Amino acid sequence: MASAASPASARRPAKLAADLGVTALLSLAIFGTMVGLRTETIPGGLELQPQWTSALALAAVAVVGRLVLHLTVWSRPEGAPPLLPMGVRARVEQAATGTGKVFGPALLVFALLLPFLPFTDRYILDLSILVLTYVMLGWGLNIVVGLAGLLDLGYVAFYAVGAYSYALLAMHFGWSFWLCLPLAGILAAFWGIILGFPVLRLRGDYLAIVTLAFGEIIRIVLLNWYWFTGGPDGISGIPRPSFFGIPFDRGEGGFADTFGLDFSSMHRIIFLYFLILALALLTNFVTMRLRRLPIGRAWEALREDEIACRSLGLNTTSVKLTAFATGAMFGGFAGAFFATRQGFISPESFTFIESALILAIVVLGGMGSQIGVVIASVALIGGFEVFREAEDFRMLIFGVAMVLIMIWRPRGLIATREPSIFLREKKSVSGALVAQGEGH
Amino acid sequence: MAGDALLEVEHLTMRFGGLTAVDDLSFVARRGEITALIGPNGAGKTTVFNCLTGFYKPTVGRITMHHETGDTFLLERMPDFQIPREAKVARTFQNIRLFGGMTVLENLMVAQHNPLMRASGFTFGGVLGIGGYRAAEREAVELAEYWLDKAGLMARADDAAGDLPYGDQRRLEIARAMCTGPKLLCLDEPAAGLNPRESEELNRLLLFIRKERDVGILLIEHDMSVVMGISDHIVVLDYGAKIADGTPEQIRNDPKVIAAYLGVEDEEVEEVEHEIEETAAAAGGEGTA
Amino acid sequence: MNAQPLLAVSDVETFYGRIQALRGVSMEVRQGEIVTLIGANGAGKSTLMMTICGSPQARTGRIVYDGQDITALPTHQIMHMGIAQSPEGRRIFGRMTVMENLMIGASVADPGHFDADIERAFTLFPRLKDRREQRGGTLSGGEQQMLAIARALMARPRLLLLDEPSLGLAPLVVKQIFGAIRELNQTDGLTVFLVEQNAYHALKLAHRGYVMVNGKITMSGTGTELLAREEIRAAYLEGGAH
Amino acid sequence: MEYFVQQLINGITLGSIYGLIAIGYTMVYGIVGMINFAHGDIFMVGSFVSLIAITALGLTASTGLGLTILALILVLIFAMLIASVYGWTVERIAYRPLRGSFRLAPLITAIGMSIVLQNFVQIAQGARVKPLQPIIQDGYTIMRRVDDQGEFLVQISNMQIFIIVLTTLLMVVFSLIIARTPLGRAQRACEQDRKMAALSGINVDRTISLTFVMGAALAAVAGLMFLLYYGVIDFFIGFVAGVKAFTAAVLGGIGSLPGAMLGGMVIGLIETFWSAYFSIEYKDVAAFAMLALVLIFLPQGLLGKPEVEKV
Repeated sequence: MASAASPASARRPAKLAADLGVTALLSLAIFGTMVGLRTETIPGGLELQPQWTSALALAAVAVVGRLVLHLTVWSRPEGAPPLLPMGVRARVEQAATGTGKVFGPALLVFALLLPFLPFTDRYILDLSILVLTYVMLGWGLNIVVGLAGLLDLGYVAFYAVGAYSYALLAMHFGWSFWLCLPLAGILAAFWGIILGFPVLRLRGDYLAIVTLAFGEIIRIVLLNWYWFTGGPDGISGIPRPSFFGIPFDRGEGGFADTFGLDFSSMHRIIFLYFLILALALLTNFVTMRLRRLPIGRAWEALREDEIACRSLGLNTTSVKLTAFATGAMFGGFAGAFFATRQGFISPESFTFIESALILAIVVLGGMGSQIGVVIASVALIGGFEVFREAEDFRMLIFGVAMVLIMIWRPRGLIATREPSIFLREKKSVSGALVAQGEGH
Repeated sequence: MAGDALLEVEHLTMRFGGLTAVDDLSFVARRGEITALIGPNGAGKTTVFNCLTGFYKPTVGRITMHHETGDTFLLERMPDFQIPREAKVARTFQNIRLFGGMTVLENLMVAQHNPLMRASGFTFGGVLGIGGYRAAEREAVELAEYWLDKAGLMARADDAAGDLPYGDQRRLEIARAMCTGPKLLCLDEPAAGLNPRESEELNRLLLFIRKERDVGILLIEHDMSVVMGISDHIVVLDYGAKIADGTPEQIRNDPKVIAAYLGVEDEEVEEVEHEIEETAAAAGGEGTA
Repeated sequence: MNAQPLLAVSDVETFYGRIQALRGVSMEVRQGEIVTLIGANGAGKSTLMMTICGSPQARTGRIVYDGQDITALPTHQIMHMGIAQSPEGRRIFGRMTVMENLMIGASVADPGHFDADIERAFTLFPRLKDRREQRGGTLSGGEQQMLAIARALMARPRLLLLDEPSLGLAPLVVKQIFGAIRELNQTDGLTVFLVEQNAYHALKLAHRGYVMVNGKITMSGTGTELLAREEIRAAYLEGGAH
Repeated sequence: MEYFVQQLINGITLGSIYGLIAIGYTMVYGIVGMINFAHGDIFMVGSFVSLIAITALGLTASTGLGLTILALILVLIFAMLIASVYGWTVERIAYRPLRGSFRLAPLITAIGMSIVLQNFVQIAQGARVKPLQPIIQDGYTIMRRVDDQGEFLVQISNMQIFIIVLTTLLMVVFSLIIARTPLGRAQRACEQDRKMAALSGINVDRTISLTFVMGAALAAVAGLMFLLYYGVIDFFIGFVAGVKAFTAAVLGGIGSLPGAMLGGMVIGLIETFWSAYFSIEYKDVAAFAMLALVLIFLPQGLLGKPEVEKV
């Protein structure tokens, strides 16, 4: 963690005191205003409710925290072994990637068995479904951001297109989930191409901001196109999925009845769980497959160096478009799943913060790393649930975690890259060498 | 076929705002020959390359590529990615542009993107595992292995390209360009920063390409001593304009070229040479410091 | 000869990422000298210049300037100690006027000297005076080079680092610039460390020279000594001359 | 016609606010090449700090004119100061450690910081909207039309005059700072070539910090204006205003100060006229679509410089 205050000088007491003094002043300015003086609405206007103790306490925490950092992390002389010895760090990294071969299948087996484990209850299954949805979205976005290096801040738009496509098709035409699912994916991919075509010539950051704008446009349209989308009220009563035509309801012809089971509302949850697991695995399978095909290599080459790609005869526009459309398609699948699971959708589920969350999963996991996405989804979504009690604070904690993890590991948790083809021996590529799509 | 005009550059001019980087340049590169484009730093050599390969659109001029089939391509009218694909012109870059995070083999596979794309049924066949993609991929790996062997990189095939030493990266970039199946190979300062051993390896690779393959090579080089050994034909640029064009022998003795390289004016050349001779003679007796 | 050199570089190794650019370089520049470093493109000459200025910092070795270890100092602090550089590629602030470029150069100097320094710069390079309100990006290559040197001089350095001042310039302009360097050295006693690819002029101008090949210093000696060496002539002169 | 003039005045007022926020984006983008996603939230913080200060001073519409002006100046300075502290701290915590790291990392921390600021304010000040009674009232009628549909007045309120005058003033002051002072020169130098700036002895880190501070101060002014003009704020106003202001910065040509102001005006006008003549619901769509169109057809923006691709 770089600090402009050079460690050696900060260890001198005078410098340290000055540094802490500045910290104290700044944190008093920050907390003293915003926390120390709370505005409350009273009849006829506003009044201030002083909360000096909280403000002072927060400022004190900031000063003490900085002191502790000075005495520990920042005061270690240069070249001193890092807190986590290099060996351990390397081993952890190795474990994360090297054991990927074991870890991945083990995780898969666990995922397959999860609904039948003794401790699994409805809450855990619901949470797992949520995590898997984000795994799938993360994998979808990973194609765009991680492989092709195109920064997309509006991914949620395709999620929304998928969800609304399914909801509208199923409600108006009564088509089954299995028919609507591919259609939702195709429509999302179609929108990916429509939106992608004009903007893909833009440089990285501009692309990011335009995709953000498109995401917002789609949300605003959903919000205001009342007769078509139901506006802010959303669409409710979306058909629930059936087990290939057999509904999950009580009574004759239902799932329980057909298979001679006692009716349980868990059946549907378990089905939904396997459904999203299958969809996520499909995403993963296709992505892994594509990586070994010319198109996948072209995506990665594009991330590494667009100019070199053009000099080798790659039509970078179509390479970008395919990445954009493929990612959008999986977003569309996930959206259709979301709609059928919830039974109700509204524009509120498709805000920018959703896009940011998915992007955070991809980047924190380590761009381009499939297993990283899983770890990051479990950590972020699971972590989010852990702080469920602290309702008000969990977004705050989430934001702080995002900042800290990024500073700690700017390249994400798993930064190594697996080659797509090898002659004799498969060697992982160190993350330091892998480009991140630097803007072109 | 050697000796036919492969690339014809006519009246090429490139201006950036008020600056004329290339000024009315005309020359011809022939099949089966190494043509060197030389000149002091900042003479406009790389700009010529960028015009040839479509990264810049020239202000004035025509660039024609002749295939032995009789097909001709006007490069200044083609989008950059079609130039390697259709006109079969491949290039390398002054500041090496490899896909650093991909392995050496992957780099060579990306170079064969277009044929592989067709073989994979534009991905659809490939995903489903139908069509002749497997065979095509095997062939592509074979071609990659061929060039890896020629570039002396066989042992590094599975290492990340960004991990290779400088000289290996240079040769890999050339091997990658060759994997696109070019008829004209444009090399931008391939010898820059190489040590003598690496230079030697590079020269071997270039001479092999010229001898074994029916392609022309166009070479930008700053360092004349490198160029003299391997070129068949040299074009000298200074301030964006051509100041000489001929065989290495002719170029070596052209006073204009000497002047450009020494950074002195034409009339001073003899004086300077004389001076150097004298200092050398004076110092010769003392030995070296 | 002073007991202590103004600048002493010892066993410096510099890396760009994983690529090692300098492999144990040692050299020195004494007060009042013009020292030149010659070598081929990519030999690491500019890297040495930049390493002296702390950008990038040397991974191993020591750089001592005026008795102080500057190896680990941030660039802007080093520049405040009386070192100025006219870097490779000139790096003119293209969207600023000539005057503004010079003002930036004077950032580290005492503002009291500003007028006198501007006067000196314009006397040295009268062309710049005519173009004082013109944007840096619109100048010709030679004018930009003059501006880069003038900008470095505005810092009132004790040690001036010049990276390829002759690059891409017409012979007459090169002569002019080298003349200016000589004049600064002789009249103001300015110490100059000059990186050049065109060995001839540089060696004629310098008191001493170093030759760099692949990140290492391979030869050193006085300008005339080096000019006479067979290897130098072979590498830098004969390619063009014979 | 009268309706048009009225909308023009409204649009310019809104555009001033966007423009002031946009300057912060454009300066930061120019100098470190990152989208400071948290900048919109600094604007929101500035707005809240203004609200706190106004409440603390007990400023109301019945306060005398002289006192109101004096108090507003105090509020303004206070808000600029505190917002600057926020801006500086955000840069220091979330961006500086990642300088030189790969490009996505600071963007993610910026999004993280944006979430942190929003939720911090939400927790500290409550989630409900904060209303403020109007402080500056009245205005002038500059056009008047009576026809069979009744009377139509074109008015410019004192509030609008205040906003437009203050914006103009700040633009002049900041342009002078950028054009004439050593700090401004250092900023422009860092923007063009950070390495060369350091080689000229400029403390690049400090210059970047000061850029964040300047951007934050202007955002705080915009925050105060927004508060006074609309009379309600909540912790979420930073996001939409931020995205639009960034749009404005890109539209005007990123890195260009007058461009940011011009972009702000264009976005403000598009939004106002779109609401007035078409549909208020789709005003944001119009603004964002404008951004996409400009980027596609004029990637360097209205006043930006085209970039030559380096090969």
